[in-house]
Amino acid sequence: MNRQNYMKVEFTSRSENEAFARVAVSAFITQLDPTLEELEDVKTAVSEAVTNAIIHGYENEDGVIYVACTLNGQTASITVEDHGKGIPDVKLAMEPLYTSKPELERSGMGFTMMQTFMDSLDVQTTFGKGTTVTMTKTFQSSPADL
Amino acid sequence: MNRQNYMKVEFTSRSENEAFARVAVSAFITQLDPTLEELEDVKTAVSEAVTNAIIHGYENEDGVIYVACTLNGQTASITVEDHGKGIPDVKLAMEPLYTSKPELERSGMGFTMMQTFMDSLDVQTTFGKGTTVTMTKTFQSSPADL
Amino acid sequence: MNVQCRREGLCLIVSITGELDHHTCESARHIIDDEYNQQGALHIIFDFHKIDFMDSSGIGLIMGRYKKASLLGGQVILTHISPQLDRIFSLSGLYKILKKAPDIPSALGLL
Amino acid sequence: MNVQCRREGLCLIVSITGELDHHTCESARHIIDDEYNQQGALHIIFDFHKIDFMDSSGIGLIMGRYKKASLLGGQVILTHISPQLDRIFSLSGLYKILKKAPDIPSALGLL
Ligand SMILES: Nc1ncnc2c1ncn2[C@@H]1O[C@H](COP(=O)(O)OP(=O)(O)O)[C@@H](O)[C@H]1O
Ligand SMILES: Nc1ncnc2c1ncn2[C@@H]1O[C@H](COP(=O)(O)OP(=O)(O)O)[C@@H](O)[C@H]1O
Repeated sequence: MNRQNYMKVEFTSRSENEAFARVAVSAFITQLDPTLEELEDVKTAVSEAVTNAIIHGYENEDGVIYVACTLNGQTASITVEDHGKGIPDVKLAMEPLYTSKPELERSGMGFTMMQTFMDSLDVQTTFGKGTTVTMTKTFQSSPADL
Repeated sequence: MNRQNYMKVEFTSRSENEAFARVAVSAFITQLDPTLEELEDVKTAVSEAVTNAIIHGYENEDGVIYVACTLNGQTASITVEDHGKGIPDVKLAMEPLYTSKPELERSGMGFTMMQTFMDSLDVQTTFGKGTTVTMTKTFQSSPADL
Repeated sequence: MNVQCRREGLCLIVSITGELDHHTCESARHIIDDEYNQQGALHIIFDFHKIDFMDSSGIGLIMGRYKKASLLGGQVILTHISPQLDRIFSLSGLYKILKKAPDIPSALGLL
Repeated sequence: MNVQCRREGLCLIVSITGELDHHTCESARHIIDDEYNQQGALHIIFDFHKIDFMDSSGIGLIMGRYKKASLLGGQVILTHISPQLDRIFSLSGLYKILKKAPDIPSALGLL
């Protein structure tokens, strides 16, 4: 039997689905028995990536967001994908405090949060085509598994 | 703007994902402000359909289960799809207390629960190909919407 | 999901916490059957005070325990039943063969 | 998400309950700005006692209110900060421009 467990979810790019995306991912990774802090970290990172897809990727137009989560041992790999406008300059975009939408009171801290709260962050983007953010995090083994 | 909000989730047919499926659907329909009882009803119905896909559809082998939920006004339409073995006799399968797996202590009440707790239930199946269960439920409008 | 068992007289009192579905029923079944055998109990009283969710897998679990206890002449009583559980139990016809009681003392009084 | 505002002296005390993300920030912003203007307050004290979740949208919300209050010479103070919130606030450099306090009385004492 294949030991990998995965889920994929797609949903309309509406802000009311941000909470749904957080809950879906955190309900799935609950299987790895994460600590409360680890769970908060993942929820925050997913919230940042999904919010970016809604605001920046689709600029509040209706589009579809794809979130996938694969579990491998104690490691979760999470991707958030949009087929929106893409990021022209990823290096600039990832700088702390940089935001292209200050008029929406964005703080420019989204990527920094993802980077800080997850173990790894990778951003693939094609201008005009969309963006895929991949994040991984390894959870402390629960005492029962040691 | 299209007023329909939808989500689709796919995941490995493992029993540990039953709770995940319930949480994903109930987190999504929370937007319609269901009563606690309505939410319990939907969770139970989804749990029955997903459990059936795991036990009967894939007979505990690894397969993929697809759950979709579309919101239309105050109505949620939920489908649970498997590409498993299908149901040879749907009429018999839907009879209360009928189960093909009494040795697993199944009660044969799954379809009856779906029928009772949801407004409508439709079962499409092709023997050897798989099964799609479609259920709908209309939620009481919250006082704010009246 | 968590199962706590304790013996009182001829009864095994089984308290289930959390969500009872097909996944969690499997371990619940093992725990209850082991305790029932080891403690040499006759009757089973279920305490659903702390249960958050149950689907038809739970009905199967209860029916299975009822069959085991019946073979020995024991009874099964259900207690602390929420309105949601009550709907599920009524629907499945469980009350035709099993008794319910508001709490453990009144369940013990029924035996 | 729910926002409660009350005035105390020159302060608007803003208590946020539930989850603060991009979706809920929008209505939170309207409520806070309306109350701030209508009640003619100068300073803002945020009470995060009952907040369950916040992402960087919340940082933007706080920064935006800070800018408004600053223009009038007012201050913004953050209270009841959980360890998780503390990490987010530290990371975003919020404490370089805003004060924090354990609770409302000590926040009022800072003004
Ligand atoms: N999915 C995306 N599609 C297009 N642009 C994006 C996407 N995600 C991030 N960006 C760009 O990167 C910038 C920085 O993102 P982030 O650090 O999350 O800050 P913020 O969301 O507060 O602007 C955004 O302002 C936007 O220009
Ligand atoms: N997804 C499915 N794939 C194949 N067979 C199914 C599926 N769902 C239900 N069935 C058949 O229908 C029967 C009745 O289902 P149900 O009422 O849910 O009771 P139970 O799951 O307790 O057996 C099952 O025993 C099985 O034979």
